Amino acid sequence: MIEILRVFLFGFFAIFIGLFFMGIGRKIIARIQLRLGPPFYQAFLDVGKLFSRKSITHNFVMDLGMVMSLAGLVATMLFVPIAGHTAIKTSSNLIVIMYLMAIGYLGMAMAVAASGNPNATIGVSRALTMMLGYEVPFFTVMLGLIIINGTSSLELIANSQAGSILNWNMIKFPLGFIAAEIALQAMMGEKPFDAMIAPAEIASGPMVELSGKYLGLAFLTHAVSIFVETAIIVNLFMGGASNIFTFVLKQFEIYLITVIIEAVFPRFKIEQAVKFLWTVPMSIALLQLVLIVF
Amino acid sequence: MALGDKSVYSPLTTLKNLFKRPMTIKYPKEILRVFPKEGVSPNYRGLHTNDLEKCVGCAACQRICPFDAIEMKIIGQNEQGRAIKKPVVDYGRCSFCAFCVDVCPTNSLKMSRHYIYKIKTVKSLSAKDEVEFVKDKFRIMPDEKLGDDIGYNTGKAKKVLG
Amino acid sequence: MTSRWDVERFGIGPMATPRQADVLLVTGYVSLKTLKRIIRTYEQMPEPKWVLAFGSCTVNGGIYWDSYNTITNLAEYIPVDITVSGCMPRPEAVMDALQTLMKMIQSGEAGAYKKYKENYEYYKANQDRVLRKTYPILGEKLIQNEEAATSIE
Amino acid sequence: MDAPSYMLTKIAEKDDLAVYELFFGPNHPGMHGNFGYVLEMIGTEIVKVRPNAGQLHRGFEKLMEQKLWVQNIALVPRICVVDPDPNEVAYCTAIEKIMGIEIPDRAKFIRTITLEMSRLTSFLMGMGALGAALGLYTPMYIMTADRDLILDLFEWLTGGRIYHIFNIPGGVRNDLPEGWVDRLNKVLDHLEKRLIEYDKILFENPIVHKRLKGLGYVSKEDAVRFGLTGPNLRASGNPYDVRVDDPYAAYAYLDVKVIIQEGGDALTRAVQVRIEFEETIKLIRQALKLMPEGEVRLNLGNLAMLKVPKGEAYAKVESSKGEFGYYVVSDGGMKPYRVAVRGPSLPAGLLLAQKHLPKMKIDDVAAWMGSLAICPPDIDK
Amino acid sequence: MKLSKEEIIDLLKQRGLEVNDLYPTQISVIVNKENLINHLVYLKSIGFDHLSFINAVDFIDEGEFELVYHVWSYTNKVHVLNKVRIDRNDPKIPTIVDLWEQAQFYEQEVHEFFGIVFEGNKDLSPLFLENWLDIPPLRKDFDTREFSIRLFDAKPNGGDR
Repeated sequence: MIEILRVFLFGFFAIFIGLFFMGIGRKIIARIQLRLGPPFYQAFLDVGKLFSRKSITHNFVMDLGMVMSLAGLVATMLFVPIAGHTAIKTSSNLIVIMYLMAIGYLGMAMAVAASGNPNATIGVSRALTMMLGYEVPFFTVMLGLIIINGTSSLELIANSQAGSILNWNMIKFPLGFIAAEIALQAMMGEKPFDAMIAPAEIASGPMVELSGKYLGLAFLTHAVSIFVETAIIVNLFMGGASNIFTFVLKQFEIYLITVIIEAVFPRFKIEQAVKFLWTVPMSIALLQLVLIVF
Repeated sequence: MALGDKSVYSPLTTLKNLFKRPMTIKYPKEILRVFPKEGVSPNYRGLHTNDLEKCVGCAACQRICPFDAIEMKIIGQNEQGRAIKKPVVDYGRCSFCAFCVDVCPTNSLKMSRHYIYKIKTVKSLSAKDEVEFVKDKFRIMPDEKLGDDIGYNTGKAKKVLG
Repeated sequence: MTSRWDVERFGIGPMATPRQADVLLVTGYVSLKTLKRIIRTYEQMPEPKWVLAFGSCTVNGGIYWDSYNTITNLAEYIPVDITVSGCMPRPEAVMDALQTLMKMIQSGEAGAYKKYKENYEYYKANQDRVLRKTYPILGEKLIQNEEAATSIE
Repeated sequence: MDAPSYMLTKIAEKDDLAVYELFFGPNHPGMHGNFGYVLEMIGTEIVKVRPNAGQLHRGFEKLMEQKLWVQNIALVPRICVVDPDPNEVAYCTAIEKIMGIEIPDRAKFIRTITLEMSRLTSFLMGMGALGAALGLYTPMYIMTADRDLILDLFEWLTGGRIYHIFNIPGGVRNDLPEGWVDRLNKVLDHLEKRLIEYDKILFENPIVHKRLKGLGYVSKEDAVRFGLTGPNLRASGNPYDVRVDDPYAAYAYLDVKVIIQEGGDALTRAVQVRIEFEETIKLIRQALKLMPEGEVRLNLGNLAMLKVPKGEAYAKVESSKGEFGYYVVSDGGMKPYRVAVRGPSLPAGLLLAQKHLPKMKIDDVAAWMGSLAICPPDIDK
Repeated sequence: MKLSKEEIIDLLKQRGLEVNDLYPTQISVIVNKENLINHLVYLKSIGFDHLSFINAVDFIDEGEFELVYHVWSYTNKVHVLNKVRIDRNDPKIPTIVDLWEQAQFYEQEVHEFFGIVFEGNKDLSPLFLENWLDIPPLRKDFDTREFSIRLFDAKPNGGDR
């Protein structure tokens, strides 16, 4: 029973922190654009409003897809150690996380393709190619860390970096961190790699047909994805902190970097994005791998 | 390219905006700080004002109005029994071009600096007469109400349109 | 919504599709082709929706009242919540209208979309009269094609 | 990718790939103004394009035939919202040409200054829209805010923010209020300082370079043959500028530097607009220095009764989008017999679309339109 | 080879065309329908390579349309208005799409607003107006105010015209 309660607690905690980050992110982007941004709790208001609206569904597949995408991401979140304790302890959860992360986006893709809007179909094909793009460098970086720590369990990797800041993986493997940072930017669909939610070209891609509650669900999925991805990076490179506050603080630093990059860069075309992802971060990750192996 | 060639760091320099004061004018609390009086320029062309004593009802403004926005309304009889007519501006047609102000022989018609005028539709009205309701609400007989802060008026300067 | 008149302070932002939008801003004149798309956009928007009509062109035809291609009054075709005067209303007037709309929504006073369902025939009749003309308006000479108007595809 | 037929309107079958129809339609976030292309596409590649113009058609030429000569001036700036002044100046220059009158020098200079300021506002809007089409919203927000500073100056001078209705046949309506000129100088200095920031964020941004390089290439001869004008023409290497070739207002007294760039692709057009922005600021400063004192308007009697002698004239003005032309025919009456308007964006919007879009992918359409500064209202008029 | 305006006027006069000099940079030439094409080809050969635009004027009382081809030369800095008169009842004129490709859209526009048929122009489909059943709107006998009153029940406010 306690177990289930912990799972729910983690779920709500992830959504709360994710929305909180989104609100602050919009405020920072606004300040970069020399304007007063929305209040920091704006994301909560948006989600609240969206859930109060009537929504239009096309068919059953769309409902299933949306719920599946949120469930996929929350499932990924369960395996990520947050400040020392994880919801479900397994020995090699890094591999499970890598697999489960794809579920979230597949769910979204299925829901949106069912909506039949050509813009959405293009958006979905872009999202999946983008996924192809960022997973290759990200997994090479992970491979490197697994080899060096001899284990694929995130907790052990995180604990191996305890102690002073000097033995954080970020300091020991700076190249790996840069490659992971670029891949993170693409994973979250932030600006240089947000060809799938490109409002100027395909009218906000997959989210074209989502209204009311579905858009609310998409918002939550995005919030949880922010939380999960930053949590993975914190555990891998910045040594998962012992108590919650330092953990959230570190997550916020990572999110800050992505928001800053988002505010000042336009987006790549989809083939340019994948070409960029497979050349720049990939070569850094391979270099890192070579350094680790020898 | 005359400009410096492309570099990854140049866009990051805009991050210094984070430490600058935002340019936003917080509208409800703060009025545009550019112009002293009420935030709008001294000779802004806003809603009309008309000095009803000086206005003789000659309909010069009605003739010059490019978009047929002025209608002369009879508001009574004078001693000789001729009807007294005053201009009524239909803000559903007016383009705020201020030709009428230039043409007014007695300089009674002027344009104030007020620009906020909106009509909320009444839910109780049915669709058909709501259309008429809004149209009538947009027909206003300008009087001295907005007369205190006159914006556009060619009283002192030479007549433009003769 | 630019840096100087930031509307995002009130959480108002442009959305890419009618599905995600709540308020439809009709700024200025509406030509026949645009009217067809405005009606389609309006009907695509999910239920609690509001319409703001800007400028004199939506009230009584504005400066194009005698043009053959622009409608005179928007409220005959879709229900409007607030109409703002001004030929290009000022940014302050726009923000003032948006804030009054937000107050109206909280107080439950803004419900023009219900009116669309109640007297749908009135709106539909107006829309068909304008969009599905089957006979030439000014009549008589020089009409080659007599077949019925193309339906709204 | 043969999507089930009920979902997409499949039009044709082209080597077993379904050609479907996508509306890059009128109300599309990437679209500048109310204009649309009906794209027939395979996957994300465009096969055929049909322009869907006409949403902004208000029948200006018909309305102008029914209004007095002076009344049209309130109607004319509404043609192109982004750059209203060239319309007024072109219309008034055409009338002055037919009447054979010469407006006083000070009026010429005031006209030139308002034209160049309107050009600044249009360039700011154009550069911002180009950035937004690529996904970079920061410059758009800052540029539109700076544009507001110029609109405040217009509001003080003419009484209207966007539509100034300030030129009349025979000159301008009122003189510069005092204190206006040094506020203008302050704004120009601010803009020049801000220009360095624009360079950093938009023009030296590597991803902007990657996205715009080679997009929508127009060779030097094609630009002339297709009838492109303005910055689009000069970005392909043709040194032609209406202000130099056929000077009007006070351009004869000023030396207008014609900037040309070899290149002709979207990136060169963006940089062309940026350098012309800087040149316009210098031009305004030059005009402010040389501005004489004196009368602001010829006294043509009661303008409401203005009768233009029988005749015809074509007046050209260099707007920020290209050559704005007014062909006015008068039969000696109180109303123009015929006014025809030449919008600069028609060759770019309709003809180049047929040339460039079919080879392009969907994600370049918005950037392509932004770089060509296509302003749909002056296509539909 | 930059030609001055006077030289151009003489050249055109030798070709037997009626030329009058309007303004310092503008001349107008009356051309008849038959030799319009080779007149434009000739102009193009002596440096007039920019077709500003094509428009039509409806002289209803003379029962004629007048098509004006605006051509500008970047080298000679002269603007030529080539005016062609065609009968109002069967308005036909050969197309010049093969001289300038943008003429396609100018002709489409003139066809839609005046009803002038351009022979040889492949696609004269309506460009701006949708579902238009009346006579072409820019003709003088089309009254837009009456149209707006009947269709959109616009009410004039009494400003006399």
